[in-house]
Amino acid sequence: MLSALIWIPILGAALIGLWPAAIPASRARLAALVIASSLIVWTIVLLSQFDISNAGMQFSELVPWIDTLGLNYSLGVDGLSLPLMALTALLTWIAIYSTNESVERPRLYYSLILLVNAGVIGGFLAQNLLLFVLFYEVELIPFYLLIAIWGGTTRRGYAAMKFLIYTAVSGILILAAFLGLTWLSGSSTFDYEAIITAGLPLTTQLILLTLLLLGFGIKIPLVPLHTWLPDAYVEASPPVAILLGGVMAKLGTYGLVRFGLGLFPETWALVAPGLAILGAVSAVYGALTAIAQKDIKRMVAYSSIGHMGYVLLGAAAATQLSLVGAVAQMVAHGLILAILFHLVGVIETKVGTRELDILNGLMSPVRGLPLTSALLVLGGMASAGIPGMAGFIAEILVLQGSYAIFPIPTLICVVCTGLTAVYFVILLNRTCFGKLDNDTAYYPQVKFSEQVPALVLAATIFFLGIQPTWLVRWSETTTNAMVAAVQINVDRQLANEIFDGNQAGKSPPVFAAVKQKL
Amino acid sequence: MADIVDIAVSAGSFQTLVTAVKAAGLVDTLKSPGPFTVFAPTDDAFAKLPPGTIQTLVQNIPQLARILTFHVVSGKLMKADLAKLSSVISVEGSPIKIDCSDGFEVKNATVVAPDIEADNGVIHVIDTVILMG
Amino acid sequence: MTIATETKAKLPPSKHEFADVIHRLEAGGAMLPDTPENLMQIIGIYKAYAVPMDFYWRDLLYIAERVFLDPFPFFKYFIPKEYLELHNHYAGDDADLRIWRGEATAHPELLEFMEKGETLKMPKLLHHWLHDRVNMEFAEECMRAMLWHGKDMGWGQFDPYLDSEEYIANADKAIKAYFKYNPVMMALYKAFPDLFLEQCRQMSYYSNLGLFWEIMAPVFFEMSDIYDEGGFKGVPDAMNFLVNGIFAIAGRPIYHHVYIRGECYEIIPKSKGFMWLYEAALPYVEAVFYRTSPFRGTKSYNAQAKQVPDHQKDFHYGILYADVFPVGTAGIPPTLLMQDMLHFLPPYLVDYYHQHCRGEDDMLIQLGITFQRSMYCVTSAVIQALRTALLYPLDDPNPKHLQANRAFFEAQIDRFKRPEARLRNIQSHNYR
Amino acid sequence: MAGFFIQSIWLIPCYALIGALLALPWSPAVIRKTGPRPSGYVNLLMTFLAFLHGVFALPGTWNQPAQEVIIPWLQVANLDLSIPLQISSVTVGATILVTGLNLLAQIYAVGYLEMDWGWARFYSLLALFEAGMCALVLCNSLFFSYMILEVLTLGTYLLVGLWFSQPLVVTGARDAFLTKRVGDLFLLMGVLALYPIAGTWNFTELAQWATTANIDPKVAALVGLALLAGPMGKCAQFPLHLWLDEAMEGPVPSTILRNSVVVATGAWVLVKLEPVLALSPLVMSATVYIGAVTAVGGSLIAIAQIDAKRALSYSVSAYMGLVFIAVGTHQTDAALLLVLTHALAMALLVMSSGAVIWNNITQDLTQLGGLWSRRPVSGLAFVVGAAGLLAFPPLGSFWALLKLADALWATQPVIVGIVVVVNALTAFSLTREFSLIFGGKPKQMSVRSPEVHWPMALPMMILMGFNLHVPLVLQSLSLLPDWADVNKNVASLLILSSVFGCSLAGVIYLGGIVSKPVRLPSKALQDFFAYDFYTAKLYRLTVVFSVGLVSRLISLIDRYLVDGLVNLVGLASIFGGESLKYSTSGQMQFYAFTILLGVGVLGMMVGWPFLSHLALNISL
Repeated sequence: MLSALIWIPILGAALIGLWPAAIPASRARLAALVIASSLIVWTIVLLSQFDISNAGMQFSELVPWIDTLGLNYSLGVDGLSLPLMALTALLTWIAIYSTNESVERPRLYYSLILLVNAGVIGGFLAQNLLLFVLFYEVELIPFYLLIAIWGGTTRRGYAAMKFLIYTAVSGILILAAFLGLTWLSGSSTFDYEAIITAGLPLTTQLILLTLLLLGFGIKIPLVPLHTWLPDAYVEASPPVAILLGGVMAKLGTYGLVRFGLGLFPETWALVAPGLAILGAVSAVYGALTAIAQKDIKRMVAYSSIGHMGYVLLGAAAATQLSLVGAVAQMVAHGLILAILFHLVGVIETKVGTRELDILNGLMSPVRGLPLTSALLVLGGMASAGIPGMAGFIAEILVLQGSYAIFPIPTLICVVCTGLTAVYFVILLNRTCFGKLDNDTAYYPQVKFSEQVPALVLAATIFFLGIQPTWLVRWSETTTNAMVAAVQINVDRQLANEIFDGNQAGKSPPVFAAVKQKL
Repeated sequence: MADIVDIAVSAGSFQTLVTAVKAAGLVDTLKSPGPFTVFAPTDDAFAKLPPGTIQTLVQNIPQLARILTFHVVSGKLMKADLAKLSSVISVEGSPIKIDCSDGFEVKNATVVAPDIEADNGVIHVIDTVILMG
Repeated sequence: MTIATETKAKLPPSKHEFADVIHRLEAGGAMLPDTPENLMQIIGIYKAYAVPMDFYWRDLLYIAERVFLDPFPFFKYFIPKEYLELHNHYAGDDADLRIWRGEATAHPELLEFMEKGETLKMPKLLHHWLHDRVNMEFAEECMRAMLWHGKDMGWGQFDPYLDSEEYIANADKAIKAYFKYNPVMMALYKAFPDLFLEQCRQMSYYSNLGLFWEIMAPVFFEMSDIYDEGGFKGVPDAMNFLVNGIFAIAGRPIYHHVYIRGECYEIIPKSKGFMWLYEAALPYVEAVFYRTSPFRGTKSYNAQAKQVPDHQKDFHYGILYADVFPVGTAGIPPTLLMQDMLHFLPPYLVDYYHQHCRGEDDMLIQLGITFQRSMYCVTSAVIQALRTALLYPLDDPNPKHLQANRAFFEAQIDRFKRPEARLRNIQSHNYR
Repeated sequence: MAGFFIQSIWLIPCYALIGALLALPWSPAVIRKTGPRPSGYVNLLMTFLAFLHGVFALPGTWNQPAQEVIIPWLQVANLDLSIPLQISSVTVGATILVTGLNLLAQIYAVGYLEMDWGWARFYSLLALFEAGMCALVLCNSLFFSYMILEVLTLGTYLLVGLWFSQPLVVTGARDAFLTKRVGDLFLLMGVLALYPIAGTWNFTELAQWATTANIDPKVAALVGLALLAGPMGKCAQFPLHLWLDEAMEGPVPSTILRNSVVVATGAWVLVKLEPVLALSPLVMSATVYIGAVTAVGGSLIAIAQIDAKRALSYSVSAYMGLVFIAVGTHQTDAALLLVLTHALAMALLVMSSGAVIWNNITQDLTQLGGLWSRRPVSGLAFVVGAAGLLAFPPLGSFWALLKLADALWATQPVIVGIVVVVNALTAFSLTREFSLIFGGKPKQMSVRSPEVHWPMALPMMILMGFNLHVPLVLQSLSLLPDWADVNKNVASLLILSSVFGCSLAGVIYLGGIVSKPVRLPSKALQDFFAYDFYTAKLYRLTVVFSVGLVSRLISLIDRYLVDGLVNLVGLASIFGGESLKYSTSGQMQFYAFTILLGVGVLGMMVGWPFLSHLALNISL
């Protein structure tokens, strides 16, 4: 069942890319869309079949591959990966749909996008550490090419290379951690289930975990490992930026929770305070840098750094609420970032600039881009955490969940939602509000088909904001189990005594327990 | 001497003016002792107005009378008197600019025949119908 | 062209910022450049403007003469048959002066629109509620601009008359007759006579504007017909038609009659001698083309911000100055007029708009800019008419007279030196 | 019958939301052939339905204990976010007030915005406000109140930004949004912090909890202050008051609502939170201080304003300050009564001045005058509104102020003094406005000024009638004290202060003794009040400046220090004679070097607890 999600796009990519006869661009696009749509349908089927009361892996598949290496083709999906998988399916479709119909070298382009999709979904599904790394590295090359070939300005080569080097290093770090982990824990395979860190000495665990965090930290990215991000996001064309920010970065946060929290429940508590502070720092840093930007795409790119800070905070706190919130935030952020990048792309194509000082009055209903502007207001406000939209509930869960554990970083993050509002108001005021310039305001119209991605995303953002159950129900059981594991591993007895699961605020004092143990 | 109306009628070159004055019912007024100063546009002056102007005015007597009274100033003002003034107030109420610095001009009209004296005033013949404003 | 060379021979070229425009005016042209494209645009829009205008003037007169002081005039925009069939004095067989060769009753396109609108045939009230109707509010706003600026402009004798004892006595009679069977309003009138008098003055302006537009509608219809017959050779021809029209109807009386239970009350009798040119046209041009009031969507009314001038004479927010680009959004009143004209565009203009900018989708703005061009043509006609009436012929042999003409033109064009004036923009075809 | 309406009370906010959705098709880019007015009519109808629903439900709540209806929304982990609705005569009555004023404001807007094309947006946003406010009064949970306040903050941004082509509107919308957001965020901090302590967000349960809670006074003070900040922003209290001034750039019909009921949302939440705030005496005195400073400062600033709308808006801040004082002194009943009477009177005042502004163009009080005989409807509305706002028996606010002052007479006479002073100052301010608009001789801009047409006059007259009947309504609700029990000293003090303020202003602005325009002896002092204590400037020089500076600084660090390292190394490579190709192997090393550096820093941070622990162990 799950394999289809990986192999359909790969086959599709091969088909589009290697079809012997010449295919017109529209045909390639259509084929890619059909494949992406089939993935969505498939994901919906999975969603409907998924048992939300089961915390473990579902639809598991296991095919032994290279025994000597311990590399198995092992797939599975649980509440952590399912929402992200669905997000990936949706955003891939959006990315393909929002691509300019006259894109250069369409066959290569669409096959690369499908390859990216396969790689990312593979990453979410892989239940074997080596397989994960494989997928994790596989999607780098297509991304590199997508940025380098279809990127924006002359800096695209630079941006692509920077991206490649950074993320490759990230892969190496993760690989190193996995190798060390398997080797030291004496496991015969790299299968996720088989790895138990419990027996390892604390110091070893800590070193391995640090390696992992650094690896995923680059991918997410966290300050100060983020410098590849503004360049890559800005230089990439909007559909690629959607995939980069909406999908690929989620591999980082996913990895952090899955392998960091999941494999190192004991040591997690040790690094958590540092991570929480780092999350807060990222949030502040992202928000403040965004305020100073003059380029709306760059602004949105920096906003991404800020929002990843909340995910980190939620993961670090590792309470039931905060972890659900972190997963929800990953999804919400993916959707919101996608709509923002798409709209910024539309504005750039129509108006011909992304400069805040030049843009003006796009809300104007006849000569401006009224629907685009309205959706931009919506996207910006969703990002700033206004209730009624998906971002709000995710942020609230993270903040409420983390407050009891890390009050100060949480409050800093609250301040950051305010700063987010500041730069989005700056963006909206300059871009949408104001008066059109009579000398330049002869922009072409935005066609309805160009609005479709944003409309779909906006509808999703609204729906999830008004019915947040649909955002959190998938992951709740799994994350609860993960949190329980953290606590149980710390001290079974202690945990049994304290953990009553009634109130978030009364989460067991994990850290005190750890300290005692140390 | 004859009064203003008689002079205008007998001169023959004021047929339009006379018709208009008759239509507006101003004959009696202009025959009264006055005295008046009348800036009398010739038939040529009326002919210079765009077509239809007179027709509409003749259909609307009060409006016609208003235009005509703009050409009348109370009191008997000879050219020499007018030369000392820069403007006079018409019977209609609006001012009329006078310029004697170079020839004898009344607003945008030129006086072609000044100081035609009548019993009850004086007539200055002008080459353009003058309008308020 | 010959005239132009002669003039230039006699006067040195103007040093004015808009010297080109001044020279064009001195050569008998308009402020709007003489191109076939401009001619086509302005004539097309005149026609589209004249149809709603036919509604405006009928309804304005209906309100001024019949609705009068009704405190709850819910149905004032529903013109009764009587007023739809009211004969325009300048069209039809029984016209005082036949300007348009068409019929004297309401224009057939207007009647069709009133019946079917842009949607379906349905009762008037539903059309009203669906906002599938003529935006009469625009006409009332123009009336209010004339009323509010009336005293300050100093044009004509209409406004001063509203404060005279005679007017108050006339109005008093009409008001008493109107509320004869309404003791509440009568009592209110006793308590606050000025409340009703001020409303009555407003009604007089309704009548004034209605009588003004009664003439403009046939003028524009006739221009459209002449153009369709291939009659105009250029923008100056169109402008000269307007100049002649202004003179031809200058003497049309402006009055305010009220009909109460079949009896006519002459609040402003025709015998006051109020004329179309002085009491309606010139105040209208000044109040509506030049001044009006700032659109709330573009200027702050905050007293401390000082964006609204302290004196009415400094108001320059009329169509000659307006920024048409925001049309269609909140706080931009001309949108109402643009929308009204949208229904009645001649086919050649629709085709023309389809070829430019966003075609169908931004027609509202394209036609707005066309309208702005056409109003520069009308204003040119007013300027030339004033020149004819108050100054000298363009071919006057006396250089002093020519100098006076130039001074007049320059003084007029000085009003377009402000940065927001659109005279600069309409010189180019790329402004659309 | 009433039972049905009570059970379906949750429909009241929904009507407006449905109206807002139905209005969307008339956005200009969608329906192009016909005009946008149906969006207004649809919303009028929906508001009227909501109003009727409230009216029919009210009898059923009469003398009944409050009912609670729970609507499940989200249940996640151990957090139960169900929406508790409280159905009592107070909450249902509040929805009637909200929908009723909305209805009047919407009718008014039909007239005021008859030349406007932005109806769809305008009416949708009004509906959003109506829905938000109705939901706020019905819902009995701090969390959802916070949510609604946040949504209304966005609503304020969009509603003030209705005329977005106008530069001051754009900055006004921005400042309104950000100021309110600052309040909201502090409120959020309070909301987050309160839950672990109290274990609930339900107002009723919070009140119960507060009676027995035994918490650290420092925590109580911090949480209380955070919670206080939300209402401060909404109620435009110093120092978060600036937005109300700038929000006056929006259209008058929205101002009617904003100045009457929207600001009151903050007061409502404040009243609901009173038991929690009361846990800390510090918070209570902070509430009183903030209220007092705003009340006195606001009414002084109001007197110095030359803009008709702004003069009123500062009076709004001042009265909300009185509400703060009332809550700070545990007088929640008086607070709610004042909110009610203020809302009715202020709505009428705004309607009246809006009617004058509509066809006299200018908002400048010094440019108006002499309208009384020609504009008696507007004039009378202003008089009634002013009388209703001031302590002027038997109209509404008299009883509210009396209740407040009476309760404090014995214990806190200073506060009574403040109330009296504010009343006198507001009396002066309103009489001044009245005299400048309606008194004196007509000026250029008011020389032609017919009374407004019925869509504006009618709601004005209805509201005027209602204001006059407020005492009867209050009496039938037995909210009026027996005259025999009234402290005559307090009552006469209040009345005297009103009379004093009115007559002083009347003498100055109507009489010929003082030369016009009236100026304070010191220009500096006058400007100090006229420009709102220079708060805007102060903010620009402090908060805005520092945020801008810090963000630019961090951005520079990001570009030149963090990222620049990469490029610096690249630059070095040029001098090293290598070509500037990014893919050269030499540069790869430099990239690797930078990444390593970053990795190192991150590693240090993440591993810090461990390292310090290690160090500790070693040292041991």
